[in-house]
Amino acid sequence: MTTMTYRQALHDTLRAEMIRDENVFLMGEEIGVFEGSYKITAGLLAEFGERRVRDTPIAEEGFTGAAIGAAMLGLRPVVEIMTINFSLLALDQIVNHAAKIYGMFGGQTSVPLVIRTPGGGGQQLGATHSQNIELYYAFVPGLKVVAPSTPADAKALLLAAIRDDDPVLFLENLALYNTKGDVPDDDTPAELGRAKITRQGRDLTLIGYSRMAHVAAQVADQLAASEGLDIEVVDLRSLRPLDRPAIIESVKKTHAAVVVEDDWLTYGIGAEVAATIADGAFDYLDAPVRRVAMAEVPLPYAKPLETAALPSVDDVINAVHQTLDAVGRRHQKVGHD
Amino acid sequence: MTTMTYRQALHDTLRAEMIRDENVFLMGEEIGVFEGSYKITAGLLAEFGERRVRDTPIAEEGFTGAAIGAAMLGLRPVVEIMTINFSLLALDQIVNHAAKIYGMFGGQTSVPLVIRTPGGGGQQLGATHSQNIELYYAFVPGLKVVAPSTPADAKALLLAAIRDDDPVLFLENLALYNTKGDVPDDDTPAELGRAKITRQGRDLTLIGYSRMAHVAAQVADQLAASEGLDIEVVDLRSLRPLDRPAIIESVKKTHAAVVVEDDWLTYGIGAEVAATIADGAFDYLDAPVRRVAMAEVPLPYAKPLETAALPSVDDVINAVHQTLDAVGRRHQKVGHD
Amino acid sequence: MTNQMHAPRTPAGRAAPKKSTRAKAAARTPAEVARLVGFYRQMLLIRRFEERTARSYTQALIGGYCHLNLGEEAAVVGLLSALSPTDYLFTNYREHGYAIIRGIDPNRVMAELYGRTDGVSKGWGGSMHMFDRGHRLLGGYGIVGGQVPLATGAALAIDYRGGNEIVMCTMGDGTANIGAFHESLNIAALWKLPIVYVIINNRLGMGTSVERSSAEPELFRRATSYRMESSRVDGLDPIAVADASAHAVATARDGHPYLLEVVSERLRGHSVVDPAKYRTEAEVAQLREHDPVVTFGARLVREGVLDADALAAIELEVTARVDEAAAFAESSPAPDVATLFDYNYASAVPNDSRRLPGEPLFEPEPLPDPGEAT
Amino acid sequence: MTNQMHAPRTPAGRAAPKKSTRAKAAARTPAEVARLVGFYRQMLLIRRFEERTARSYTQALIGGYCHLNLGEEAAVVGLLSALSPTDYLFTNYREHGYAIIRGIDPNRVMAELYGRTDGVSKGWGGSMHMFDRGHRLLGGYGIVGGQVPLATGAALAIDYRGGNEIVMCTMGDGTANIGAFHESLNIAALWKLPIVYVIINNRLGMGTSVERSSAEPELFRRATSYRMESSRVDGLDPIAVADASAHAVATARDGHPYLLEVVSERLRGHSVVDPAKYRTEAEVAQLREHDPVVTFGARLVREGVLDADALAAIELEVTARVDEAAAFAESSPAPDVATLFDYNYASAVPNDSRRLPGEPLFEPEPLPDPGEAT
Ligand SMILES: Cc1ncc(C[n+]2csc(CCOP(=O)(O)OP(=O)(O)O)c2C)c(N)n1
Ligand SMILES: Cc1ncc(C[n+]2csc(CCOP(=O)(O)OP(=O)(O)O)c2C)c(N)n1
Ligand SMILES: [Mg+2]
Ligand SMILES: [Mg+2]
Repeated sequence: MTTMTYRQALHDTLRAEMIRDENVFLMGEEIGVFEGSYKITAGLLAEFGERRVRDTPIAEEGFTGAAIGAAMLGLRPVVEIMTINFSLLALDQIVNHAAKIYGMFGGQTSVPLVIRTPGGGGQQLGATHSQNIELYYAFVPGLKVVAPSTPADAKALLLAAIRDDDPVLFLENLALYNTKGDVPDDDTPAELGRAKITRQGRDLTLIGYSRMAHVAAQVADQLAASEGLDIEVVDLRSLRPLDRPAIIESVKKTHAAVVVEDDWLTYGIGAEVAATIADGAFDYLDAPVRRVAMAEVPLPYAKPLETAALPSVDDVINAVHQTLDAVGRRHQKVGHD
Repeated sequence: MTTMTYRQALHDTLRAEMIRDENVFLMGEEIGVFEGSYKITAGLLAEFGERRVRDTPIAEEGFTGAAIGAAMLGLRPVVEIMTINFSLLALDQIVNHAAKIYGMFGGQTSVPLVIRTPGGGGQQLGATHSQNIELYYAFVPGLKVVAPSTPADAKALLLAAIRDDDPVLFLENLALYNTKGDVPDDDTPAELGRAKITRQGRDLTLIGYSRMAHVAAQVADQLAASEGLDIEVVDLRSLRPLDRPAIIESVKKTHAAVVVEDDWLTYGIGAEVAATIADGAFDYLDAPVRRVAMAEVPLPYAKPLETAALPSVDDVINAVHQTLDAVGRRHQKVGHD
Repeated sequence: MTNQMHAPRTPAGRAAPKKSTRAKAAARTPAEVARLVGFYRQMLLIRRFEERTARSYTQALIGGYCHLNLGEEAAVVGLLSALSPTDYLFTNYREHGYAIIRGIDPNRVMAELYGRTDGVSKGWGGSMHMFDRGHRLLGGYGIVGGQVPLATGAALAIDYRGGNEIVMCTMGDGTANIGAFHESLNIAALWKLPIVYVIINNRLGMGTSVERSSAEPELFRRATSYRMESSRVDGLDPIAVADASAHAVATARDGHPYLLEVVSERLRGHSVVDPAKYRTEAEVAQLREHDPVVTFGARLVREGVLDADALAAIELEVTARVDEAAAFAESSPAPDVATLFDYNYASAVPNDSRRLPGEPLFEPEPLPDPGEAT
Repeated sequence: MTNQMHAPRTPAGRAAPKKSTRAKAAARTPAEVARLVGFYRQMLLIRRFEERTARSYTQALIGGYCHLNLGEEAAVVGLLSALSPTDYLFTNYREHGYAIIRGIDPNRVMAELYGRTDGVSKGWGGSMHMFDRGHRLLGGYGIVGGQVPLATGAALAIDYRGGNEIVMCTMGDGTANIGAFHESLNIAALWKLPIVYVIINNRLGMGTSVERSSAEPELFRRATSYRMESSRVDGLDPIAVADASAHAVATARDGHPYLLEVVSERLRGHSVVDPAKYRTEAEVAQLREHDPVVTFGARLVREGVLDADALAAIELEVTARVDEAAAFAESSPAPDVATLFDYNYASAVPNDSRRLPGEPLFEPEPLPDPGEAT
């Protein structure tokens, strides 16, 4: 175990995988000379040279597509798209090509590609630079989508993504890069497609991923301390496939759930999570599943507006209280428990 | 009232709006000399000339962006993107620009733009040409998204979309172009943002949009005839904004719902509809909301595989039966009714 | 570096038909003769295959969109003659001819059109998505321009590994206007990738002429934006195309990307169902006159390479081959519905959705006991 | 049609500093003198404004990303000198200088940086998204290349209406490699739109040199792909830029799109927080030596247009202006949270979501009576 930042975990894992496998190489804007917009790739150009750390022109579609083509020939490119907002420019290559090539050609060629990209918000970057559009990838069969929330998961999921034979969208988060945590020293990959119960509890299930998994954990800790509430926290980790069994099992135990996401509410990731719970745990749920999500506006620059539009710890706490109230109201009315 | 095809209704409405307002003009690939891939614009080049019916190069991002820019100066471009699959290439312009410009600049300029594009599937067009990705637009604040299912709605919603000051994604459907219906002769626009109850009923609510609104209606008719079931049908018509009150009101009456969509299930449009119902009608719902949706694969070319992957009338009937069974099981158990 | 025309320009923006110097030579070695006859046989095979495809489409044995290589036979045959078996080919949705000439069994190509398990893509791809790993045909692609970044990446992989193969990437004239074209050519030139980009300029993208879609209709000139070598060749002459292709391939093998524009014809509509009403009768008549299969056959007869009997024999042989392909396709089984989820992922993953549209997400369970449930 | 260099090439790919012929003339009319002094004052205003911006950013009065025009003052001033008030300007995220020189009150520009209601974009846009309908500045845009199709469409609208305005669309050198650039220039040339595309070639996109990102680093040459006129000019000389801009604008007003490459400098890092470690000390020293504000000021003194007192007076005036802007910005109110949903849509629509993150989708209702409910 070593304590390190999320950034360091990503950096070290990329480096280790490049040493382990000659087929692994990096592509993206400003990852070499500039050392990465968020410095994940710092030092790697100096160590591995231009062949394996490729600064690309500003051409998201072109270089992402080139990475897909290289993967078709068996290389294992790890692409950095500077932020997920810019990935819209590469979407045709990702959705119409990376995700389709294995199936559309009858399984003749796989696309062992990783696309790393940070989402985020709350940095006053304005409407076009603050979107959380992981939904666009999570929706697409043929892709795998993971979203680590801790340095340990950043490592374990990145190992798994690089070694996987399918295209993996690896969602990072601007606000997590400097967060710290313990990281195992061995290089055991995580299993893609699995959520993790990061805190056991019986009163309510809080579900999040990426930064919102932190917020969920924070809320759970706070409410345990202040009110003795026993909240279970599910970190989704994988958005595609979605680990429905883990979610349902938790809610069958707690009978109530709140989903925390920092994308827009309507049609957001939380919609599927809520729909899944309402279906699979129908007879166990004692109150509607609450979703705490971003206000549905193009995120404004001005700090007070931005703050108001993004979900906060207090918003989640309110939602938990209101959900538990709703449970209580129903118990009173129906009279059981 | 005149009986005409969905195609004819679109054609006639475009023509009428071009006559009415000099600022309305058409842009897109093959809409002029070729008369439109699906012949919606047939004859319009001859009538209005190249200034108002513009064949574009194959450059979805470039010409869609140009239409946005023209709309910023007050024109009312109606863009045709040949199928929704190709709109991925224009997504940055639509999501990062058309949808953001009004808010990001503090309301200084609106973008009165319509993007017409057909979705579909079931035509053996293969994985990249058979996607239903209206979700990508429905998710985005700043856009309005409509999806008419009948010739009358095609007319009324297109009138509303062209006259609206915001960017509207107008979703057509390959399989609907030849369907017929009565169309009012006057040019009263629909109100954007409203669903429509196309059939009243008390036993269960069936919810669909675009082609699936037809399938829903067909199922309701069939089950009324064969089993005397009294099914209510909601045609969403607007995907953004989503008409939550209409949906909830219906389910509060029927206590059960099935959503029919031909996009992929996980994270699809139906996820939000189901989550909305499970929240807003929590205490009224007697069984989980069933979603009938496309199988989660890149749609294969071979006919038997394609047919198996797409939702059919029989699939919906099964889902209705199973949902009513589930309602019955719960009534038995709880003992009320 | 040069950007040159291999053929004189005409106002219409395409090269005038031109006899290759080699073909004009009177005395030919047996190898030369065999090459010419081989070209003709291949061109005729594409012609008859595509005619058969059109018929089967009309009979509803083939579905989806269906685009034919009719008129482009000389281009296809000439281009592929310069490739080694280890080279890679990326192309678009108008690729049946490429698949056959690349060496894939026509039976399997036709079976793909019919959507059968013996198809090159096992019935998953259809007309627009032929793929064969063994023959290094890395796909027909239906999204205009979609193949261009992919092909560039394949060339990157070759370069990365220090291989001697090259990539050929074909596209239509209309494709030169899409962003991916620009981004890819810049990357290839910047990184000196072993790739030949080929524009098959049949002067139409669906119904739009190259002059109405490209501000510089001499498309090979676009290479100057990337300091890339380029040229234009008459695509109705298989020998001229073969020579130009050989030069382009050699340049690429030397580590310099190349842009080759092949000025060609599209004999029919954009796809089988397009009646091409936007063409005048005079244009159609001219197309027939320039028909590359007919003119090349006539030239070989004129130049004494083939006689009428030999022509007829080739016709018979090719027709039989195509009939066999159609028969094979018809008898090949359609994919079983049980295989629908076979190609979700190359490596298995837990919680993958394998639900048919009629199936519930969760199987009904016994209802919980209310006392225990809450 | 010509594609020409207005300045000699150097191996580094940028024009060598060159004195404009006009500036060299000894006797100047008062109007000429006023123009030169005006250029200097404007350049200095950008300089001091951006320095102040950097300071306020460091003091956390400004958030987000923040890109400065330091080093590009001559380019900005020269370019905009050729525009009429009715012309339109589209630019990118590095646009504070453009906003000010376009005539927008610096107070409002600074207020936007501070995210206040008096900001040009009412605090919604920030550093990257300045917009002012009245001054026809139709946006700074944060997505690289995003403004290029939009500007093309604005030119289309002018053409559609038969107006006499033109559009100027500026972008960086790195932007010339993105698909939207290619698609837009082709469309503009094809449709003969009144637009001037300007590439501010500061030789870097973040930390990547133009030679490492563009296979043809002389970016103005890319216009040949679209039969578009183009040229390159020394962007450290405001007079040379003004002349080149005037020519480009006149060409556009005549219905011919134009591509103008302005070879410039970026004095600091990509954004305020970038220490630009990838630059050598020698490079930095050279940058300082070429500093356009300093060299232009020195030249005006040398040529007798200004003396030390006049320079100092301008300095005082400009500094006061910038101080005022900062004071104004600081005192302008931040937007009220109640306005969060004010700009969801230009025309109201039923069922629009106006929910804060902590609010439920549905307000709790009385529970239904079980008997009635089912
Ligand atoms: C991105 C995209 N836009 C539009 C289409 C529809 N489309 C299919 S083929 C075609 C014309 C292509 O013309 P060209 O590149 O000249 O190739 P050709 O068909 O002539 O061989 C178009 C517009 C598409 N498949 N993909
Ligand atoms: C599509 C997209 N990709 C990447 C970025 C991140 N980015 C912002 S500025 C920039 C460099 C742009 O360089 P250039 O065009 O030369 O303009 P300059 O900053 O030098 O003025 C990059 C890569 C972005 N904003 N948008
Ligand atoms: Mg063509
Ligand atoms: Mg630059």
